[in-house]
Amino acid sequence: MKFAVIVFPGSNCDIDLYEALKTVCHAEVEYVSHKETSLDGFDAVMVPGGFSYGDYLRCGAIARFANIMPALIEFAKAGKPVFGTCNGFQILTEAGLLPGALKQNDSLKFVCKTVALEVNNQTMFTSEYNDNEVIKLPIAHADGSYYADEETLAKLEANNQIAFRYHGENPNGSLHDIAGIVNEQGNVLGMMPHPERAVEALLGNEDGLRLFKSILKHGHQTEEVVNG
Amino acid sequence: MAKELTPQEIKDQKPYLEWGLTEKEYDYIATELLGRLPNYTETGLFAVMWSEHCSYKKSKPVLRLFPNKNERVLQGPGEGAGIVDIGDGQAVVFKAESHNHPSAVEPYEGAATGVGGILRDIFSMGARPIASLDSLHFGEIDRPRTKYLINEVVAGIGGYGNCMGIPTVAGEMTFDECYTGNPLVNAMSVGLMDQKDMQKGRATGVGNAVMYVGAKTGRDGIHGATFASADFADDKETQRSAVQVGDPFMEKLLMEACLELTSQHADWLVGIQDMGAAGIVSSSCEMASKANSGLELNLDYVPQREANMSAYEIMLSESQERMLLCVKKGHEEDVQAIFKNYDLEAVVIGRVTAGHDYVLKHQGQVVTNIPVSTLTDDVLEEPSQERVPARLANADTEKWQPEISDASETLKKLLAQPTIASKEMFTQTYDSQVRTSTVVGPGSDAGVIRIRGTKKALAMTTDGNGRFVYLDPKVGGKMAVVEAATNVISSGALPLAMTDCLNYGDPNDPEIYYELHQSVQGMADACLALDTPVISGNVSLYNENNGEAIYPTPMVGMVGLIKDVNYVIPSFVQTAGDLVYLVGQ
Amino acid sequence: MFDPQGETITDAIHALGHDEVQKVKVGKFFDVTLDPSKKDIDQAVKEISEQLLVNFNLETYRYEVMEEA
Amino acid sequence: MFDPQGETITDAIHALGHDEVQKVKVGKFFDVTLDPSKKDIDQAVKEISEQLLVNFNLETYRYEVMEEA
Ligand SMILES: Nc1ncnc2c1ncn2[C@@H]1O[C@H](COP(=O)(O)OP(=O)(O)O)[C@@H](O)[C@H]1O
Repeated sequence: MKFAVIVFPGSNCDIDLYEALKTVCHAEVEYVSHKETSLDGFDAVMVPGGFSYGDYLRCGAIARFANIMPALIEFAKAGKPVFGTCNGFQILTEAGLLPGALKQNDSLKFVCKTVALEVNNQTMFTSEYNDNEVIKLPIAHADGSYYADEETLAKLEANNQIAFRYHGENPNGSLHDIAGIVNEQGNVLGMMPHPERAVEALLGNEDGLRLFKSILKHGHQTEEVVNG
Repeated sequence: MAKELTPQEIKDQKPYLEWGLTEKEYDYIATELLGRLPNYTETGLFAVMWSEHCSYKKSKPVLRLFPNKNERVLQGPGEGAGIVDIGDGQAVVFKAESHNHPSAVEPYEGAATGVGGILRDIFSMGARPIASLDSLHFGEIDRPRTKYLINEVVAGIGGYGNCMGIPTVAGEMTFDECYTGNPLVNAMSVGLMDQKDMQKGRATGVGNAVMYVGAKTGRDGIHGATFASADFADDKETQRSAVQVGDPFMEKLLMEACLELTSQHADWLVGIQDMGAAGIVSSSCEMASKANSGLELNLDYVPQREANMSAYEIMLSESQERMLLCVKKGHEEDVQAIFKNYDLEAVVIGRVTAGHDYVLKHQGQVVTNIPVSTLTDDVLEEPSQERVPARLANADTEKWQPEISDASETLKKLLAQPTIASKEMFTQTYDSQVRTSTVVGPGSDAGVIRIRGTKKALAMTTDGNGRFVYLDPKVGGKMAVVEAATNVISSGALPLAMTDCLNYGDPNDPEIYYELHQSVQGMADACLALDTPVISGNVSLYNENNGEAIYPTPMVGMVGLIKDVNYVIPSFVQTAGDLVYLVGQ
Repeated sequence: MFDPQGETITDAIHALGHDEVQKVKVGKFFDVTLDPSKKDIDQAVKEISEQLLVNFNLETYRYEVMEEA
Repeated sequence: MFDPQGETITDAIHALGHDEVQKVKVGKFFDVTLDPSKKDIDQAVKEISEQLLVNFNLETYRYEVMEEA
């Protein structure tokens, strides 16, 4: 299974995703520049955190027009896994691949700390967790307050699209304590927390590892189906 | 464009006094160095290059006290940052920089551009920045103005560092009345590189190109360097124009482009230097001076953000996110292609020439033609007077022996001091984890960053205590170094070397010069004893507000090497029942 | 729509004693210079707003046309 | 004044093919509701701008008075 990590001007967690996949999960992974127009040959796409285009205008607003985006949208429409964390989540909402928007944190400040999350294991990105398991992951963002209108929220709830919810403390004012959601088809996940920062005991937390394991497992199952 | 004064008018009206040049210096330049009256642009160049910020004319004798070599030091003071060997062909690069005056005027942008500047110092050496630290000193926390300054400074540091994707992993923050009108904002950056990628800031080889890369030049920050070397008074309109505005997004692109160039195409490159204080003039003439070369620049080619900029303005602008390269003749377009890929401009603005002259052309005219060394080497060092401060001469040390009746009460009071209390509310606005190498983040003795692909890690800290130095300059200076070293050691690291920011008041005051001299002597003694040479640093004098000086506040930034990252020692209590030892005297 | 920034500013203004101020809402302001000979102004504004400047999940917009001095 | 955000947005608009747009500058917009019976409007605006809303190192301001609908 081959992963692409998209690099936009201003991305800075690209290395974190790349290393989590390569050195920890021993997966095949390549950086793909925003200037490219094709994602042929890749089985999953990772949209990293950071400050694409300086977060100017709105986080993720300008990245949406990058050259790679039509290919990314096509990749998602084909049902292949697309994962966005932090700025990646913001880009996926701005691009319309996920509903809603990320607003400035209630505190009006950037916040970097570890928070508790409740996991819904009914997605291809979370199957290696127990259902309703509470895990801890780092967050690091200034604009992570999830917002959507009532109707959208009701739909997310009804379709079981909320993959991660803040547990206990809500660090940014997100509606319904939403930390991460999947699209209706379930193949696009966007989340504010950083699982890629929690994959090694040396750095004090391995709770993010099973997210990557889940994607890898899904990938292998798909390969088995394809190859008979 | 306002009409510029003629050389004769400059001599008569003495506008240079306002730019920080003394009459004695002006006369020396005109009669001894040039043998003619300098024109408007030239006078401006002398004013910034001879400012304390660029020339260290006051502090040089003191800086000579620092030891700056040992078998591990690959590059000591004199370049953008110092470099230390950490084995396996790798090196650690670090430097600290103060941005006190800009932060007092415009705290967000002042702090942000301070971070931006120190990062350029690191990547101009060919190293990738891997961590940032800060050292902040404010007035008492209950004043509204101080709260505003703290929030803005912290937001500026976080805003720039977070966007660059470089974790801020350690630092310090203290509060004392003496910093109310003149807060101290010191930033430190640590970088990692392969020794083979080491770069220098020099321009050699007749015909080689001088290339300008990065953001366009505007009128911001003109005279920032002299402004950093002047006393501070409330409400000076002229200081407003010195405000610099940062664009971390631009710097991120600039950093990636420069690192691609230095790590993959070093053979195209002769030298690289950041444009920091005093912009194009200081970077270009330092590059020429170090290489003993001549330089001819055509300012019409400098990318400009504003219309009708004069030669004086172009040369002195402190617009951020710019670098100067010296590129081998024939590789100009190759370099341009690299920068173009990051949507950045790279423009040839001049060439290295035979001889030693610094020649500037603007709109078809030669606006400057002077020997390079007159700007960089011929600065009149200013002898300083020193005198033991009255408070020390007459101090009654007996009076200050503490009396403790209720130790737990005293402990509680101490813990309630803002200076001692947790700074988490600030440090959690810094991204301390990006690049996923932070083994120990803010809140411990030292930050610890692992080095990927090895078992090694680096421990780093900033420390200083103006109050101790105020009470006993020499002992206080020693203590600053020792505190930094113990912080590094208690994280499991061997201290390698240090950088510093020397924050003091007006050195023309003999008592302040005494504090500077004695505390640096104390620091130097401790460096020798601990074998931690000073490999880079920065001096910030004239930290006064309406004539009141801050405490003498040298900041020490130290980096140590951990051989095996699995043996990092955390600073908090581990398990009930563990034994507690007091080690030392 | 909950506007924490606007509320924080309103509180700060009240703390300064300005009880004449009832409410402050914060938004963005774009000063766009364009060449009306190349495209109809209203059309241009509509397009750049919808494509880029405004996120309709969170924001609305209005605009005013001014002649350059 | 240097406005890196405005420059980045201008570039993005050009990349979308809007060559009719020459320049975009970005600023803040405050919608302030106040009670004119408590303080003269111009006086109030001047005071809150100078005390809080505007950073004169980097910004200038202008305002418009509108009757509430
Ligand atoms: N207090 C100090 N201790 C050690 N080195 C210093 C000190 N102050 C300045 N230096 C060194 O002098 C050189 C010039 O410093 P500076 O003008 O601040 O550099 P830059 O222009 O890169 O900011 C640098 O190599 C710096 O490390």
